[in-house]
Amino acid sequence: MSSTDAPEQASSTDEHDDHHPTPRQYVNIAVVLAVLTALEVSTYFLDFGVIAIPLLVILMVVKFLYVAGWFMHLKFDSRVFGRMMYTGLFLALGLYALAIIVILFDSATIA
Amino acid sequence: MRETRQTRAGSRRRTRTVTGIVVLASLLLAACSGEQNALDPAGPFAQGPHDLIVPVAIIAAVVFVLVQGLIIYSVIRFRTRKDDDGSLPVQVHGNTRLEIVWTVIPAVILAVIAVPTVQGIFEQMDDPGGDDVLAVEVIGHRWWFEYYYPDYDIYTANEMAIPTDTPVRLEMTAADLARSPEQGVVHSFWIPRLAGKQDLVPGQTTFLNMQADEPGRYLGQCAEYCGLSHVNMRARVEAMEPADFDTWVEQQSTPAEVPEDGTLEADGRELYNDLDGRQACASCHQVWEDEGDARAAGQGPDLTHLLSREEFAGAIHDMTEENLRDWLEDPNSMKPMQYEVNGIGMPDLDLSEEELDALVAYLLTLDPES
Amino acid sequence: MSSSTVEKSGFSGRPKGESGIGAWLTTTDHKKIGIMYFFTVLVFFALGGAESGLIRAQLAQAEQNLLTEEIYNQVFTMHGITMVFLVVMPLSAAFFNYLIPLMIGARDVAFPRLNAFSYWVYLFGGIFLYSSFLLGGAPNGSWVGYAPLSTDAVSNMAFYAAGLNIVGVSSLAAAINFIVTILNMRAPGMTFMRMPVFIWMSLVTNFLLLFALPIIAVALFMLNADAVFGAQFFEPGTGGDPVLYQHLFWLFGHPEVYIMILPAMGIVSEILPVGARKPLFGYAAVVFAGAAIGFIGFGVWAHHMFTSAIGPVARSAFALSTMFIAVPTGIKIFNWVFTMWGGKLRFTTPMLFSIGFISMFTIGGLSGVTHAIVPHNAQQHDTYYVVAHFHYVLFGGALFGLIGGVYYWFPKVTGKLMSEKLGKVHFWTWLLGFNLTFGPMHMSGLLGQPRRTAVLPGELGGTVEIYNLLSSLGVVVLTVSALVFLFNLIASIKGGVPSGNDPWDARTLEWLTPSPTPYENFPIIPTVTHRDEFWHRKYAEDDAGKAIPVPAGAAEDHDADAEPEHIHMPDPSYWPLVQTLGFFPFGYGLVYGNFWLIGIGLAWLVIGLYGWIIEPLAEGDDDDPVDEPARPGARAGAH
Amino acid sequence: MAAGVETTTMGLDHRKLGMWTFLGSEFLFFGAFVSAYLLYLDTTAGGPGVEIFDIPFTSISSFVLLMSSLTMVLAHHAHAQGDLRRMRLWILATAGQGAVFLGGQVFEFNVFVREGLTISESPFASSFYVLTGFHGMHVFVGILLLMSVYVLSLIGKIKPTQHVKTEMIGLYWHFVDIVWVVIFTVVYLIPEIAVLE
Ligand code: HEA
Ligand code: HEA
Ligand code: HEC
Ligand code: CUA
Ligand SMILES: [Cu+2]
Repeated sequence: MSSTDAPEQASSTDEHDDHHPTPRQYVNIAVVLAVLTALEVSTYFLDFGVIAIPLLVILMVVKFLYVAGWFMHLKFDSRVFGRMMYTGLFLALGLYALAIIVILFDSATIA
Repeated sequence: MRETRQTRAGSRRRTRTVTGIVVLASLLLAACSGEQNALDPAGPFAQGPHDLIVPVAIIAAVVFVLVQGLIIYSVIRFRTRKDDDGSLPVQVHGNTRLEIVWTVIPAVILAVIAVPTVQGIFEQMDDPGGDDVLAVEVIGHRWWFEYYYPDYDIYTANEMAIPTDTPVRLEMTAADLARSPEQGVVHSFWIPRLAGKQDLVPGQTTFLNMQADEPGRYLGQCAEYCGLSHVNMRARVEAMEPADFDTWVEQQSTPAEVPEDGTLEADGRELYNDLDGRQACASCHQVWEDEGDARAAGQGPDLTHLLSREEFAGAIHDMTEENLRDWLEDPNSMKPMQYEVNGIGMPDLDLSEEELDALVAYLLTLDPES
Repeated sequence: MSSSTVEKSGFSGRPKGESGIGAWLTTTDHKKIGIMYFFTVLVFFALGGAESGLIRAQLAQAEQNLLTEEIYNQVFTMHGITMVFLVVMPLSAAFFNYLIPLMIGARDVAFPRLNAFSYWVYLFGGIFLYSSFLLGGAPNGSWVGYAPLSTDAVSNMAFYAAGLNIVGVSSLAAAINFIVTILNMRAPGMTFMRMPVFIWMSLVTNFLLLFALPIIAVALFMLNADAVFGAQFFEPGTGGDPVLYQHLFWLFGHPEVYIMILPAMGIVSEILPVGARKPLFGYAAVVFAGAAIGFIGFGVWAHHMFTSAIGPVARSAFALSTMFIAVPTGIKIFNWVFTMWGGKLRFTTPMLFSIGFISMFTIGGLSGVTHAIVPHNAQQHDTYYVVAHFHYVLFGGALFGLIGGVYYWFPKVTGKLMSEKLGKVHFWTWLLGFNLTFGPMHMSGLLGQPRRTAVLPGELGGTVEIYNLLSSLGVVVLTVSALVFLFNLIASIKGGVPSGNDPWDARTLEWLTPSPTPYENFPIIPTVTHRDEFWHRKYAEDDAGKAIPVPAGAAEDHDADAEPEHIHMPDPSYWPLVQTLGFFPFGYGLVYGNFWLIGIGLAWLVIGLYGWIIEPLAEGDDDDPVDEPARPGARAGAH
Repeated sequence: MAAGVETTTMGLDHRKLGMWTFLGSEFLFFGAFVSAYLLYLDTTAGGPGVEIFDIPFTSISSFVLLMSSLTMVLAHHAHAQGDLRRMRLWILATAGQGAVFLGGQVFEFNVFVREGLTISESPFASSFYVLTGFHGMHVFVGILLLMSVYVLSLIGKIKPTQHVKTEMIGLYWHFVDIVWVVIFTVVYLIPEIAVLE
């Protein structure tokens, strides 16, 4: 089967290994993640006032993107993988947000 | 408010003529029978939706005829004929213009239907407001409906009395008092000729508007599956002229009479309050005998004016002496319940013949007419 | 490649036998698994049908007492569960299994052992659900299992929660398998827009499964936790919200109904062009509409809750989205009709069922649109009018399409034709019995007959009774019809007329290979240059769009330059069967709240997984190729 | 017909594609639990609520789990280099950190139960335990998988070239970590801060 040439021919495994990050880069990412986590936890000890919650959400998203992008190689791997994941993620966000909105703000009880 | 109701009545007459022409003759045929018939509205809150569905049904019928017509036409016209030369037909791959047509036309039709639908939703759910609105609280139990009239402090069950030509706003919830005031399962209150259905959700309050144009007995049914005896959870609305309704309120607001000492009925009352050792009727039911006492909901239906109702036990049995006796003797055979396994319903209290005689005699005194 | 023999001496060895029962129990061949799905479905269909027979017997007349309320409630619940989860979904899976690899020009699915795993989990999940009848009663809380009724111990719904979760594992595994197969294993040249519509619809369906199943898994876990482990998710007494369950269920439940219809739509889209001898009218539109239905299908769930505790804004929004879904569905209907338009129709049995599909499904679809008229939905909801709607779409839609598919691909599987004469008897009695059974329900529902009621109350009025009697008579016709089908099936398997390789003059790749399909599917993987590749190998179009047969032998041989290949096929395996048995202790543990059983079940599943992993590697499995050249040095470094 | 990447239509490894597909669906799974939790934040039925959380403690175990992602990716990197010995080392480190996290969770649950927060206490309690419990189960499965890789590579069942296997388990592990990133913020920090205010 290796003799048939598919039109959407792929790079071989070894090829895409080349642009994988180095351990040093991984460690750097981990340091960043650690700092972000420290910042997160500090919101508990220090009073950030109104920006605390938006800040936490932003930090969460950034951490998410770092882990997904670097550790899970989304930045380097095929875009198909990312699409799979983000489809699930955004579908979940959309559907559950809608359901929560209906339950909290438009239950018949309030009408 | 009155005004809209009048215009509704007007449109009602109009759609009656429209319905007459509707192709679905069977719809019409059916519309003449049955007291639990969704096609035969008897009040504005049932009429509104009806006036909406009739044109939709016509549109659907047209689409139906169109699609089936196309299918039948193609089947006949394009069948392979006996004398076919075996060649292949023209290989058409599609036609963008046609495809746009049958995308846009249904979309437009639906957009047109959507407008009155959304209006109808708000109309259906809005509080009718005004001074003459009667409030009734409906509590769904497994497996019977309890009604409470907050304006008059009246408890009753299964049969709801309402005055005609008066909007009624039901405030509904569900509970199985046997377990806790907030536990219960979902039910749905539905009197088809007076209004659509609305679920009763334990721990929440939902609302339903209804109104009857004519006096009469309107049948209904719990319409959300609620377990074992869901089928035996029926409901009735007894609509009466406002004057009769006032009389009814009067009667219900009078305490039950206490039978004279020494009679069989009085023995029954004794037993009702104390079944030595066995669970007393009074622990689940209330018979309100003294103006000074508070009226309260119980695990079972309020029995104060039991005989003012025509049916009992989820409105599945006629209120006759015989039936009441059978009920007390073996409630489960009259209506499947789950007292033993689940604490739901009325227990079999192992009553002796004498006890039955006395209790039934007592129950029969609970009649506001006497 | 010879290095693989070294591996054969591993932990337990792999089963060999090519025939006999052992071959079926250990098979990883997508075709065999598809066939097993099919026959299992037949059994469950008979069970679900028998249950519906009981329902109809009870309701044939008013105030009958053939079944007590207690039994009736179990029967209708199991009927719904059986038909949805053990008949229609796995029947679709049977088609996915058999056809997806063939239609995309592959030799198997991406994960053959996982495929076998899916089948066994489905079978055992079904047996698990039915075992409840012997263990104190079947679930009786309806197929939607609304809380808090279903958290009540007497509802036996723990069986439902655990059982459906088991069956769900099967579907989820299968969904991943088919998605990867379709995305990643197409023959060279088969671009997305060259895929058969059935493949498209399978892809959409499996994505729906992928994203909908986890939602019901959560709902069922919560139900299970409430019912057995004392959790309070839906317990109003402590502030739990019963409506949350409804949202979660229907978030899954509505995509689920499209999961049931889309495969049938795919099948019909394959049969109609063949029967009309004309390509599908508006391929792109049909594909796009299918994807749109799948997508919009996630946004309409609350239309099952119009009478529940949701407010006017939500009711309006969901009414609009629900109506809108009629647009893409309509596109498909009209495209199918115009596929027939101008063709030369041959009324073979598959074609009859496909035409029946369009016709009957339209009825169900139109009554669906009337449900979305929310003010009046309050009258229809939970009446037989809804029962009529969903049987028209499920039976008149999904089942008509799937049965048409059985007739159509039977020659592919067996190399024999099913009797056309019996097929036509089956079709016409099926159509008649179906309409007789479910047509009258529109009327009885509007006349006020509520569903899920164990007795037909006499007080509803005389008219309802006659409609119910007609419905019950319809089941008699359907049963006779089903027996004709069954007889036809068995007789044709035994002594059907040989069909040749291409009995219908078909269009898609699966007919390129001999019938019955050889073990390796394709001796040479075809290279695809057209949509409807197989047809284009047989015919050319002249300038006027008229098709002319290509003389035999003159066809340009697309695969001529392909070298003969060394064909690897997946080895059979014991482990899918052995491992999935672990779902029994696991499931019973969940039902009885027994942590020992749960532990045993989990341990069993894990050990099974190890068996699976450690099993000697075979060529062409879902594993690394064993013949990959080992890197010298690397191995040494490992020690 | 091996699943070699060269021979697939999209040029992707079946197993990686399958894993990503699965992870896509997992969002719907955890999302439903998180939604229930958010809905029930205040539904404590008079029992303990979010104030019961011990943020410093959870921060530490969250941090450990986060760092296990680093060791995981290093394990994969080592495997990709064909260095099984180092790979095993990192695998052990990862599994160890996972075990620390799990231990922390067990400890935390025990404390909560002693303080009166049992699963039957309230919808809040149920949704908290079931959500974090399911996450814990995922970690547990991850540890099992890691240990399998460890053992299989020892007995030669996983070869230096087969780094896709470590990569797959890595994907799963990182995903579980990501879910915890969300849980830590949404379940612990934000409600806690909202209560403090
Ligand atoms: C295969 C399964 C299937 C399918 C395909 C559908 C399709 C549809 N369903 Fe149905 N439905 C069910 C299975 C299905 N349903 C089940 C099982 C239930 C009950 C669950 C339970 O409670 O137990 C149910 C219940 C149900 C309800 C809730 C009823 C209630 O309980 O109150 C509603 C409400 O809106 C609804 C709507 C629709 C609509 C609008 C469609 C649309 O997709 C239909 C679209 C199709 C057409 C409209 C026909 C073709 C179109 C044209 C020819 C174009 C022109 C048309 C117009 C201009 C109108 N369905
Ligand atoms: C695909 C789904 C599907 C199918 C095909 C059917 C098929 C049938 N259903 Fe349906 N039904 C549902 C899905 C389906 N059903 C669902 C989801 C519900 C809701 C449940 C709930 O409320 O919870 C429901 C509910 C339901 C009710 C309402 C019950 C109630 O609310 O109280 C009724 C009542 O008549 C009914 C009748 C029938 C009938 C007569 C058939 C017939 O068409 C069946 C015909 C089939 C046969 C007669 C089989 C015969 C086969 C043989 C004899 C072959 C023997 C073969 C071998 C041994 C291999 N069904
Ligand atoms: C444990 C509680 C309990 C006890 C004790 C009990 N009942 Fe009941 N009873 C019920 C419940 C619950 C119902 C409603 C059953 C239904 O319709 O589903 C009921 C219904 C009734 C009804 C029908 C009322 C109606 O309008 O539907 C009567 C009459 C009745 N009980 C009389 C009695 C008498 C007399 C006794 C004592 C001998 C008694 N009950 C003891 C719980 C109880
Ligand atoms: Cu109450 Cu059904
Ligand atoms: Cu739906």
